Amino acid sequence: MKKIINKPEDVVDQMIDGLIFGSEDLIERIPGTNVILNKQLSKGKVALVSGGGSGHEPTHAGFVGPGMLAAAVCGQVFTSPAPDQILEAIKQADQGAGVLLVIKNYSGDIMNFEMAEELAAMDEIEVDHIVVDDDIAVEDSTYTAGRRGVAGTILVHKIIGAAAESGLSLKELKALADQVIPSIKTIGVALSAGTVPESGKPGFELEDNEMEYGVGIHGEPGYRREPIKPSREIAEELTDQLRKAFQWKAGDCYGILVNGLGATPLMEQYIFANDVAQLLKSEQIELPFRKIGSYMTSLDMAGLSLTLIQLKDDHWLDWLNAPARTTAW
Amino acid sequence: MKKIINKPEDVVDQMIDGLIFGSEDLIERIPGTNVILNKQLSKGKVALVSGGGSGHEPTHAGFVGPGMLAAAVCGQVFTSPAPDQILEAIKQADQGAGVLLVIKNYSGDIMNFEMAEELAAMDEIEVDHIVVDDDIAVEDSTYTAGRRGVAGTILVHKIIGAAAESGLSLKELKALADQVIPSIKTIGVALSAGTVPESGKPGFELEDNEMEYGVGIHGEPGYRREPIKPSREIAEELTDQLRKAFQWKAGDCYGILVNGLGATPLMEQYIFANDVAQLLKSEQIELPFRKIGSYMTSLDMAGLSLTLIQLKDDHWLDWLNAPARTTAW
Amino acid sequence: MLTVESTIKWLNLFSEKVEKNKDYLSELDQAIGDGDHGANMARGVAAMNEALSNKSFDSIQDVLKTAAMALLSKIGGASGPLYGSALIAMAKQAGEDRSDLASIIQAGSDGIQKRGKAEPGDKTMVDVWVPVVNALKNNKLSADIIKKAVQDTEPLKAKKGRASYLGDRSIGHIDPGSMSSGYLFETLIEGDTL
Amino acid sequence: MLTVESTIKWLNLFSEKVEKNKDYLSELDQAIGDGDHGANMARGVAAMNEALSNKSFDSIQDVLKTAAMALLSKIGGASGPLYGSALIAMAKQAGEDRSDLASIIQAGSDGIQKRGKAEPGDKTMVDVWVPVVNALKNNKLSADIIKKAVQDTEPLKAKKGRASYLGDRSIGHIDPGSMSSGYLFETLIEGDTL
Ligand SMILES: Nc1ncnc2c1ncn2[C@@H]1O[C@H](COP(=O)(O)OP(=O)(O)O)[C@@H](O)[C@H]1O
Ligand SMILES: Nc1ncnc2c1ncn2[C@@H]1O[C@H](COP(=O)(O)OP(=O)(O)O)[C@@H](O)[C@H]1O
Ligand SMILES: [Mg+2]
Ligand SMILES: [Mg+2]
Ligand SMILES: [Mg+2]
Ligand SMILES: [Mg+2]
Repeated sequence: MKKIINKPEDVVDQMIDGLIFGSEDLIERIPGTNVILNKQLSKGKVALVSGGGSGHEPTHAGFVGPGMLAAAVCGQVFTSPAPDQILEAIKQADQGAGVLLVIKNYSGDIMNFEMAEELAAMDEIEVDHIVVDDDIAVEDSTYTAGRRGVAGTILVHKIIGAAAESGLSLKELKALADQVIPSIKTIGVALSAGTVPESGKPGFELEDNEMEYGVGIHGEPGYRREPIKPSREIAEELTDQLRKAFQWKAGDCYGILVNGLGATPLMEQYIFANDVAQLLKSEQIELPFRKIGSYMTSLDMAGLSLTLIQLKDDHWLDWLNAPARTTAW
Repeated sequence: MKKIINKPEDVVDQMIDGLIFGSEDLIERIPGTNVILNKQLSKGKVALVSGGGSGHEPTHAGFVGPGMLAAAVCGQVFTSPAPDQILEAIKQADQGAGVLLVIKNYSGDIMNFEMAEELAAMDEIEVDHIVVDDDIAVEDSTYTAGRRGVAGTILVHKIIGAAAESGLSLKELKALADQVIPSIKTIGVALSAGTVPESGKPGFELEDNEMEYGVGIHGEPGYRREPIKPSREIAEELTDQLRKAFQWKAGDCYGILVNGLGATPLMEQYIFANDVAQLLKSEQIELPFRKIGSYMTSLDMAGLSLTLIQLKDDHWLDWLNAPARTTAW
Repeated sequence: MLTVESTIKWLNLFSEKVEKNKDYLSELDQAIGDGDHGANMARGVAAMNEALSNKSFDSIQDVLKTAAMALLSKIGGASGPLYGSALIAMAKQAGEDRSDLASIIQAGSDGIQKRGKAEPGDKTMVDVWVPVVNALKNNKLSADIIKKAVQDTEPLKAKKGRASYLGDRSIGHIDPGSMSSGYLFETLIEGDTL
Repeated sequence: MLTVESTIKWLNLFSEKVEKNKDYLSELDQAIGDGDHGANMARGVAAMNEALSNKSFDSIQDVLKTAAMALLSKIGGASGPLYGSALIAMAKQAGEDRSDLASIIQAGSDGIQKRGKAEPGDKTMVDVWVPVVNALKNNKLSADIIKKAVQDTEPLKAKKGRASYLGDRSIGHIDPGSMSSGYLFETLIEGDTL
């Protein structure tokens, strides 16, 4: 493992301090916690709180700020934060209109956030939660943990964050999320695994010429390994999966997010985006919202993911385009 | 080489299309060229044009837009663009107040941009140029090519771009740059080399536990190789070099840029930034401007660079903080 | 019998065992999860030990609640709320009926199932807690029964937790949370708390 | 003697040689530069060949200017403007004094020095152009002289171009731009243009 870090057990703590150092005008750390708080909370509006294991930077802390998250809770690397930290975030984020928790669909996150929600209810703070499960690489099933939450989460932060800023109530936001979340689907490909600092070894091994479709953002296994293909063919595979999942037709309107997984530079992300753009153009899909960059990473994993959101309502596009002052949007 | 690309000879062309696809509201490609043009040029104001070899994304094209560059010229990977492309950028960027070329100090770039400048002069366009040479890893000498231009270039884009937007003349901008550029110094460290797609091999080899101080953004050799150290010690080494170069004293006022070189994720950049912040705090250096992210990369090189700019004039800070609408700032 | 002292002793022994076997727990988790179960549990029991040594207690409930809060706030991940919920439920039960170990462990098991919604056979720690409760009720908990319960998770296909993403590939590996729960009950025996 | 035909033939032979040796040129550049000199030159001569075959010419000046513009716009990097400047200067000179090869090459050499500010001994292509000009003036240019000039760059320490970043480590390698310039003059001889 070659990383610019100090002690592996200190990475989250020191990373948070570095992030705050870079964005002191926007965010602060709640002392004694791993919670990042928006410095300009909107009085009387619903506060959005998210979080999860670290290692996905800039997610989630990079999206704290006016127009997106009120607070983000940073767990250890790839490990959900504990309820007491989440409770602290809820308490400090609440501006009297209640708190909405944005949870990525992992058993650990769900349980920790739900416990925090129960604790907050005892403190008479109005709290509800939404669960993002956009990764279509895993078969959906009520008998299992279901689909994982991945890069699409940042679109949820943006849309629900802007809607909250516009004054929607907790109930309205929850209803909105129930529409938005099923409209977001993501599928990724990995060229190499990320390395958790405390483990020191890559999460999985790929041969020098191999890639794996459908790998999760914690290195969860994907659906197929094969020799690396040209960008155009990777774009075809991922687009095929999304077409199957969405069943789109010519003229449909989508937003697109091409997301780098950590070690893949912008050059490759742009080339891949260009290939996807051509494929979707040939199918006459409208793409009025587009975003390219490393937003939901998996430490130093090489690879990228493709997210589409079907824009079923004009408001969604407005909210995606609404101003937000955060470190990373 | 494992990269998400198509044919190596097409990477620049396709990357440009992908970039434009993602930012069609801001920028366009001059047809038949590798020039990216700001869609909202400011009439009557000096136009800033930069460029160089590709592989440093988001530099330079990501900084085209109101408040920064009027145009960027993309050469082949690590290869300066040719004069005809630069000339085209100059012609289309000029809004009647002349064009200022921002050149990184490499023989190839200097010669190509100077030839374009000569050609533009024949077309009676007022053109001048400034040369950024912020990399203190290389001994400065008038008998050699001198210091290389690296990450500090984006601070030049920002300050001079904002100053141009505020209405300064070509002469005034050139005089400003003569003050600003010597106030910017950068030093980097590499953990692994980037791979030029057409060559297919990493630009240099480092052992599994090695790093190299002072490597250039094209993999130019640095000043020392040693076993990888903790972030804190790397921060000490780079800060020592900058202290020697600046000879600062307590109370001095600087802007800071921690820059990832391509494959190093934000987590490590934040941890390193935190270490540098503590060191500079202990020396009572004021840091009113701070930026952390992968802005001047070297393909998929792992490592980072540290840039400081001494803020000798309050205007500089205002210009750094002035609004800019670009893909990457 | 559970007393304040024996409960603390039990939890201390559990901590030691987790600390000693943390690499093995992570190894098990590397195979079918994300490889952090050992680190998570070690972080948790270290905090628990500290909390238990910094205070004096006058009830089992008090001990269990203190342990619960430490585990809950320091393990994180999936096992944090599960062990936390188990010990909170056990503390509640101990307040009502402090002498009956079987009903206390039963409460813990119920707490885990309520939190995690896993059924026996889903290849989770539930597959250790449930047989242990049954054995306790019949007064025949033994190291062998615990070992067997842990071992029996090997052929199962995971339906809950991270391992469930693997589908059939989760078959053939011991469930890490079952192993750490196994340690909890082994130390119950080793500490003569039965 | 330079005629329209012999000049085109010369440049075609040069293209072939560059294309055939492009990997070697890049290898030389990998050692002390950035490894792209072969790719740069190959891109340039391909464009030059195309430009030369798409047009008919009625003067040497015309040929050289067309070649110059192709090289200038397609090589890029450091060698693009250098070869471009050389051929532009040669075209100008050919307009004035088209028969004297020595004065034409001299103009090219001056063009390179004006553009790149390198002196003989700086370990650049200048170290081939200057001795070639001298030999031409004395009417004794030979393959050996060219070979020697290229080879003589090996022990030099680079003062200009990318190799200069290496300092002493640039010693012991042939300069890639000198090698490609060597090809230019070798093909001058091979094409019987002298
Ligand atoms: N829903 C659940 N119900 C019961 N136990 C579970 C559940 N989900 C996970 N577990 C247990 O948690 C263990 C994994 O814990 P750990 O590795 O610490 O957390 P994470 O999976 O978040 O990394 C599994 O081996 C399993 O025994
Ligand atoms: N200032 C200069 N004057 C003359 N020749 C130069 C100069 N700088 C570089 N060169 C020549 O250019 C060659 C390198 O060309 P090339 O690799 O194509 O460009 P780059 O260095 O931009 O990658 C060197 O080997 C050297 O001969
Ligand atoms: Mg985990
Ligand atoms: Mg080059
Ligand atoms: Mg785990
Ligand atoms: Mg070169």
